[in-house]
Amino acid sequence: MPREGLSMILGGPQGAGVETSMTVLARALARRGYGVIADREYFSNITGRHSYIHMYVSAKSLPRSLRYPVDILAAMDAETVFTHIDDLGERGYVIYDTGVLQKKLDEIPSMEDVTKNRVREELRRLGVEPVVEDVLNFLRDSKGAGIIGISFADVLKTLMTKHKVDPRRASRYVSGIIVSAVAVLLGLDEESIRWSFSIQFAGREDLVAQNMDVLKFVEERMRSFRGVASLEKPSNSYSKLMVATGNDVVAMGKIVGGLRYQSYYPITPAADESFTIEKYEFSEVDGVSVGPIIVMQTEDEIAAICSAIGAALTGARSATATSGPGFDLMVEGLSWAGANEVPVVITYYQRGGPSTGQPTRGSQSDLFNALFAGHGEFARVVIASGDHEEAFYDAIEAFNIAERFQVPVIHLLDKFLANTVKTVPLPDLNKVKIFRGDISSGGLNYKRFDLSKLISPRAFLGTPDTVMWYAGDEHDELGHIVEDPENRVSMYSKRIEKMDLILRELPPERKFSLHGIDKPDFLVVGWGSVKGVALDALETLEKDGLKGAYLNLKLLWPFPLDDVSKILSSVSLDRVIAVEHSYGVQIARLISMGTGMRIRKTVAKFTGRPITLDELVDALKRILLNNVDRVVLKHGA
Amino acid sequence: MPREGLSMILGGPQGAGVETSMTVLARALARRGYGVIADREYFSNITGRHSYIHMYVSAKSLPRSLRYPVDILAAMDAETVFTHIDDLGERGYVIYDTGVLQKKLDEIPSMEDVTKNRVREELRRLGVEPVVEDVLNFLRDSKGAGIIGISFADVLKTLMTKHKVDPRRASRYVSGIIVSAVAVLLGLDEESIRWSFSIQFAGREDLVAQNMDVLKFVEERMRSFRGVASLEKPSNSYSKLMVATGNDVVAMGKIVGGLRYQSYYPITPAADESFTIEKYEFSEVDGVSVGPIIVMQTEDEIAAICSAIGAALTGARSATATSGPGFDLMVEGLSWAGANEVPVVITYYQRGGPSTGQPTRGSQSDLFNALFAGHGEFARVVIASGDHEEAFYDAIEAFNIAERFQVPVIHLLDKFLANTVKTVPLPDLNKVKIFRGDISSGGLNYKRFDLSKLISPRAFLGTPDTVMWYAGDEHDELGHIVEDPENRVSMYSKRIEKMDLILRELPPERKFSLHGIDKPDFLVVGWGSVKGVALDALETLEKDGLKGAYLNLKLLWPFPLDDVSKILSSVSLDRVIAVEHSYGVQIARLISMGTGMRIRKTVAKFTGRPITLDELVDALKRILLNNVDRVVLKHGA
Amino acid sequence: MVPRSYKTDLWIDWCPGCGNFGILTAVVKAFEELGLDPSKTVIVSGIGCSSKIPHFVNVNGVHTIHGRAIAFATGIKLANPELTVVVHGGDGDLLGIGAGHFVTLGRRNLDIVVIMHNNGVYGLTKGQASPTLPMGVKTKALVKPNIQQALNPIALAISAGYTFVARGYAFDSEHLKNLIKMAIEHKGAAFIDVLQPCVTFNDVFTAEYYRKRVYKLDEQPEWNPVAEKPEERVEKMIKAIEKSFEWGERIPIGIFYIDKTQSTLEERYSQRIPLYPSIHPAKSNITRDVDKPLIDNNMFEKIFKEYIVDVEHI
Amino acid sequence: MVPRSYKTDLWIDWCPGCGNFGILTAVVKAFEELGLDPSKTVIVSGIGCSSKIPHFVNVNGVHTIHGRAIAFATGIKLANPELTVVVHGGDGDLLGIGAGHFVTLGRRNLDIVVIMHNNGVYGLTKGQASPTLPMGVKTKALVKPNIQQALNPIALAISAGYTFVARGYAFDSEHLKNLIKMAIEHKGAAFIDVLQPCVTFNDVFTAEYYRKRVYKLDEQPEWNPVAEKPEERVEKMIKAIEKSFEWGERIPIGIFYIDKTQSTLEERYSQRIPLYPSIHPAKSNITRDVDKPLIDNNMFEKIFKEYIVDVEHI
Ligand SMILES: Cc1ncc(C[n+]2csc(CCOP(=O)(O)OP(=O)(O)O)c2C)c(N)n1
Ligand SMILES: Cc1ncc(C[n+]2csc(CCOP(=O)(O)OP(=O)(O)O)c2C)c(N)n1
Ligand code: SF4
Ligand code: SF4
Ligand SMILES: [Mg+2]
Ligand SMILES: [Mg+2]
Repeated sequence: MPREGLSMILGGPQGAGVETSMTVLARALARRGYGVIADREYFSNITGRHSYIHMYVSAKSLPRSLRYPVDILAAMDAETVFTHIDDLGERGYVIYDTGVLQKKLDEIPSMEDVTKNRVREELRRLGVEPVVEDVLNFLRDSKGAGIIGISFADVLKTLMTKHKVDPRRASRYVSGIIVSAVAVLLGLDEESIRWSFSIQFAGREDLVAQNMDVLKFVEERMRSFRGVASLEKPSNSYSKLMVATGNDVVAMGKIVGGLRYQSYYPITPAADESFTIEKYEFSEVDGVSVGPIIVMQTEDEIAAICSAIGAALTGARSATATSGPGFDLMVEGLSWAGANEVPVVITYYQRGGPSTGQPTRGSQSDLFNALFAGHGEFARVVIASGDHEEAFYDAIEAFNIAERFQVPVIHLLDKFLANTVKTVPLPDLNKVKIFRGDISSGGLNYKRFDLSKLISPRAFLGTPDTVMWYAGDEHDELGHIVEDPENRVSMYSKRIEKMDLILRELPPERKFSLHGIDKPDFLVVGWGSVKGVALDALETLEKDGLKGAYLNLKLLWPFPLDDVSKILSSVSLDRVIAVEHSYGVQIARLISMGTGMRIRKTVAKFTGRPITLDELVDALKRILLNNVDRVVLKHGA
Repeated sequence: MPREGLSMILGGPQGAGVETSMTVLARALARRGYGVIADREYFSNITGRHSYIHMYVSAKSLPRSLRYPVDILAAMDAETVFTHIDDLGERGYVIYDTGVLQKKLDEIPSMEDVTKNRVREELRRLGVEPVVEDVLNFLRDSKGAGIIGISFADVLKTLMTKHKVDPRRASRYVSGIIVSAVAVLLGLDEESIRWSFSIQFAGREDLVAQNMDVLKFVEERMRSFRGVASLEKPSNSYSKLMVATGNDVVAMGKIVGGLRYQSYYPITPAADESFTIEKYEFSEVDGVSVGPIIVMQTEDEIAAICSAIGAALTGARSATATSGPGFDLMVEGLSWAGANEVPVVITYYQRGGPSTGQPTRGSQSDLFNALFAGHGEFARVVIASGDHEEAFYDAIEAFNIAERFQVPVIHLLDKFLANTVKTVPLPDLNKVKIFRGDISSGGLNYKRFDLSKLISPRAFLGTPDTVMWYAGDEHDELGHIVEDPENRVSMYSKRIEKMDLILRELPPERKFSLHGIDKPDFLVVGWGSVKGVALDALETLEKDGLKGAYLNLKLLWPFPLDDVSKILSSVSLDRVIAVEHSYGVQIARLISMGTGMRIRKTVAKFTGRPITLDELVDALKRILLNNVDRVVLKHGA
Repeated sequence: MVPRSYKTDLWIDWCPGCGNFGILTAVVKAFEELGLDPSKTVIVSGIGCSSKIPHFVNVNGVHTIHGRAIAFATGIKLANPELTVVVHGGDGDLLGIGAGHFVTLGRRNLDIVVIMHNNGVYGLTKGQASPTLPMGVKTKALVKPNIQQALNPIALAISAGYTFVARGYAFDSEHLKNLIKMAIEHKGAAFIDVLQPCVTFNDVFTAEYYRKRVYKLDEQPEWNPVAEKPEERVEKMIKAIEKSFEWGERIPIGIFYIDKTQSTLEERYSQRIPLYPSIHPAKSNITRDVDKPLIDNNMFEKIFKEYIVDVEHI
Repeated sequence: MVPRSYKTDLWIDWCPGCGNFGILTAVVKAFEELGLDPSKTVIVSGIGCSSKIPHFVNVNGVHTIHGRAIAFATGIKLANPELTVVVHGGDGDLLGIGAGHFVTLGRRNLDIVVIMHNNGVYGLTKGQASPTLPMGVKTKALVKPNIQQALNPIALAISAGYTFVARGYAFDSEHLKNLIKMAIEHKGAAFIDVLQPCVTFNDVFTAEYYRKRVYKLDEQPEWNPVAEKPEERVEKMIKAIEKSFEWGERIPIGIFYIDKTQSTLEERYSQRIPLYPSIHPAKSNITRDVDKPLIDNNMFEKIFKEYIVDVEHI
């Protein structure tokens, strides 16, 4: 029977093409109206370590969370089989390369010792020999899995021969094998795959043809499995969908928002955003020029923030993008921006810390760094996005807030969002506005820091007949250094009082969104990448009669304490559960700081892997039904 | 009648010697058993801007707070007179240079326009001409002030002639005039002054003799005022006292604590600490070698923290000292230290922010920066000192905590402490212990991050027959990079769980001190430099029947929430008042975050000048008696 | 352009006799003679005594953080290439904490001028050794003689890729003014090392010291520091670096090196984006109909077509 | 000293064919031949593909943060001068984000060795241009050709004050090994620029490219890069810098410059503190009677006497 949705893992060594497999499949599925979400898990490594795609496809909706166990495990290599033994569900399918059937666990050097030892232990416990074949047999026997062996070598040899491809290039077609095998299982039509390949290999008809042959060869080898894991007809009604990572979506938002200067120093998982922007540094469409956007790779993150601030002073919408280690280096500049009321945007993608930590894994552990790093007191705004769609609009709104209130804005995201490919509806730009704030035309008597208003009208460096001064030192209305205590109090207060103004002026939908049941029995609180999985968990729990709501916090600073207090008061405090990808679940502490309400129930995950639906449902149940206080999640290889 | 205590301001242009006047006077007073506290106020400027010493001398105790109005205003120049018109108390004394009698306010270029305009306004309101003479007359008439003019030129000429000093060096003796005039008013004996000069100008007998002549010449010119402001016989029983700044005291503490590597990049108000340490980089006493301490001026603060961490890895007790802008740059390194469990100490002197802010003024606005800056979650300890004495012992304890628990420790101080000269009792080193924590002798199978203990025994780089690895990436027990999720959970948790251990193991006196009445009617809460003035305010208020206590928080992170909750619960929450040199009074937020108790009564000061006794007493009264919620203090030029 | 004085009327709080006064005079005179439009001119500085200079000049002033003036200036110049951007900083600012940015500007050849107030000390923090103070020298405020060696700013700048490298002396304002004018007129990254006596903390490298020693390269008939053709570059560079090691009884000031053969960063951007720099970030539209984004739904689909899938149900 | 293999048995996760393998071989061989005591040897690295190297060598390894290895190494070496300290970093690590520390080490002449893995790209972040990639070059992962110029690491190191400056080639391990040995034996700051093919991202400066072009300076009979006497310094430096601009059909490897005339930072400290370095921070007592501070009340008063006032009531 066709399924409503389907989970899979595509795994292989880094550099072997799992990412290509993902993109081709996701695009082909979208083409047919399916919703897709795909998380990329990879090491801080360029070639050889185990990487995998965890993907969910839905016929019913645009999916927003991942789930275990999976229906399909497509393995390019032996390591994938060993690593994911626990991840396959009942009656799932394993695609593997018959060439590795006899491979032993100990023959896999790229696998970390701790992992290897754990797997070895587990296999010993299960009474399974640490050999691929035995593991596959075990999966077949214990889970009723369909085990589908394909001789990769054989497929590739056939291909090489037919197309006279240099055998040294054979490995490039492995991704095609994975795409093909999955397509066959799902019963995906050939046309969608061909179309997707043709976008992937734009201008390389030969590659498209070769990969379509791979599909043919694979199909021949697994004919009996055609459509065994087919999906329902999609019920989505979108006529267009975007297939994009969070990095891409934010890049698009920034460009629509009027970005004109983007600085960056390469860092995972932020750098791809700047690459995307660079591709669109200048466009001519319908006779309209969009740009130029100067994308500047700086010598470090200090220069990234400082040059972005400099650019902002000229009136250009300016931003930088980074992750934790880079943000640390930006903090002194941020404090200058605060002191000088500069509208600059920092897109901050969290990854696993502390220090280099797990640079290619996800985390939400930098909340307090974003809120509080930087010496001295000054106004800043920190916003977070719950998913790709929010991120697009928030990327624009970040500039609006920055310019309206003349404050630095931190747009706090994470690696999960950055690297996750999703099907996203097209944005509606009619809903979008650009607010540039109070702009002055300057003149001879221009005072950049006019004390008569909370927001002093801003002229730009370069405004005709206008000069102005900026100083990190406390300054007078002209921007000259002044240490007088009364001026100090006025200027200092002016800058900080903007926080109240921001809280007053931003509409509720910019501060939070509340989802689920109207009068809930319990309330889940979170921010950022918790949203998708929390919403799906609520739906699942509702089926079990557990009626909850989800509070998605978007404006993290200034903290909307009144709204949050009100919402939290509607539920007994021990039915409030904070969820975060961190150890400390800082959002609970932030709420306590603002409202005095101490949330004691928490769900934490800090393996670097995203929270999946199954484990969150389970955790919430334990908390709600078994009165557990804290659950630490660990699912995912 | 002799006084119990006496306040004064000594003012003049930066570079003209007010600081020398202060030191000479303070030392002479200490010599006679008086207690002294002297705050230094100065601009971020080397020569010419207005600087002044605000000093309190006590015959009864070692004073711990400053107070307005003052009994003596000793002015080297006209600017001092104009700037401090409000500061003189009833029947106080003004010492001034008759050479500036006709000086007009508008003839003082070094005075900031905003200040000048304000003073002009005030004089207009008072109906006083903006001329020194008129201001002095006004002070005499309105406050009954004793106005004492000395022709500085005359004194100096007499001196030049007698000693054949080059007239271009005349300005060097102005500080002597101020010392002398104050000494005469106080009726201080000549011997103590001579002794103090002889220490100030060690090895320069000529200078001592010349300055003693200045004393003579000044005395001749103000004979009628001899002893008019005399102090009671001191009732202190100390036979030895230290006269030192906070910077010096911390330097001594660090040296006693076993400091062996100190890095720094020059920054106010931290750099003087490193200068003092450098003076004592190596000592030989009683055949014992103390040192060597390598004091390294690095190229920036990033190198300062990184090199200190490097030194710590070799087993040397290592530290760095900085203030806000420098700390911002250290944060990425701090996160590495957290990830690698490195015992390193950062002495963090807060100054006025944001950005360059008011670099020579005081503040407590960096609390959250110290607590939360740095990406990722890791254990750190933040301690604060309420006064010079605490700072000495805390400087030692910082190393003990760092090494016992293998964590970076931030010793959070401020400019007030750094630059304030105080009479301090000698420390008792019999009370001091050195805890180096669990040290391993390494060996072939050494594992730096042994997971079998919360605190893995530490071997040093260089330990014979031992090798080890450190990595900012998540690592295994050996220190090699590992991304395995289960190892991640163990290592990550191990590092953070130390916070609980620290809370359990540190004794209460390291966490806080509670002062004042046993069952108080109200509780003042603060940390750092609030202590002295808060304690004095409580004493004053007690005389008015207001019985309070002061909670001096010392361990700021991990936050001792249980202790604080308990203490706060003993008083109704609206009788709890948080006091801080900041706008936001973050300590209240920190308490709310930890305990859920929201303190709504606050006293804030953010002019960059220290809270004085008079204004704090007044503010507390308004809060306690008039039910005011927040008082912003502004006293001080 | 409304005429303004190039000096503000603020009180200048440098120590009497400080070399910075000479530099200020030269800057103001250079701006005046070039007739720079104050509203199109920006002085960007770091932190230090020297970095207070923007407040004293009546053009736009951006007084930033310690060591980062070049980074701020980079954003300002790229976002609005119409502006004349001059960076001022101390030797600590530019070669201590800021050395990384200093080196990087060389390899960008962005069209800005960097003027270094070289006083051998950290003035504003009270006289610690700066990276240009020679080893073993004990200036007034040092506890011990300087333990680190001096950098050679000229050699460093040339090695890093600056295309205009000169040295001036603070108290020869006329000569310095001319250097500044040439540096501003030069297209590309320009660096002027200005010997600047600090009367308060540097009692070794005093005005007296320099007065006796400085001599002008431009008065040496054989001195030609300009590389007009690519093949002259290495030779001129090497000569200039060699000359920069002359430091003792005689200290050369003037132009060490000019390279006219290199493209500027702005020029390279304009090769990528033809409208740049005439249309630039600070002067380009981002909205339509007052408050709507320039990009509408239709344009969005065209621009980002590679992300967009036309769904075809089958 | 217990004998150990100089290689760990970790799997090396560089791309097959990466130049880093050649460097690793040279390092291990050099350590072996010098018979370094692993427990007295420390490799300090930044972040990047190259910076993973400490994990593969069986001596102490400190894998730090991006760009700061030199700063960490400085603290390690000063606190325990008995250790042999070798820094490894990428070209981005050492000349991009770390350029300030790189320059500063030169003016300190601290006795450590810096080995730069020069692959023209930011390997670990997937192939962006590094500061050594020439302008206009478009390696695989770049969206547009490189818009910034290349630094000349050799010229920069010499200008900054390094006293040993050489270039090696990753796939000539034998030659590189010898350079590393000499650098370790040299007293003072040593720098080796290693040309390192990145098979994954740099499709321009490949092994093929270098193989055809590199030639050895040590095989040139007229080449003598050693300054034995102070008066030879400038001449040798200039020659070395000139040589460093040779980059095209022929690329010199080998020693560019050795300066034997400069004191090291450690030596200068020992002039101030005679017991140093034999007694040093990592090897000096801080306690007495197990847990009492070395300084007791009596010593305290003697050491800090200038702060202490004997109160004399009159
Ligand atoms: C990050 C940071 N570190 C340190 C300081 C303190 N600081 C202020 S000025 C200065 C150095 C001044 O020396 P220099 O750059 O040579 O300028 P000069 O005062 O000599 O003109 C320093 C270190 C700071 N403001 N910011
Ligand atoms: C502060 C900071 N910024 C950015 C990064 C991301 N990052 C990791 S490796 C790297 C550069 C690698 O290039 P290179 O130093 O040349 O070393 P390679 O990988 O080429 O050996 C960068 C920018 C980081 N880890 N820390
Ligand atoms: S300290 Fe030196 S550099 Fe600073 S203003 Fe005074 S003389 Fe000039
Ligand atoms: S990306 Fe390049 S430098 Fe990094 S391991 Fe691969 S080949 Fe080597
Ligand atoms: Mg200087
Ligand atoms: Mg590289």
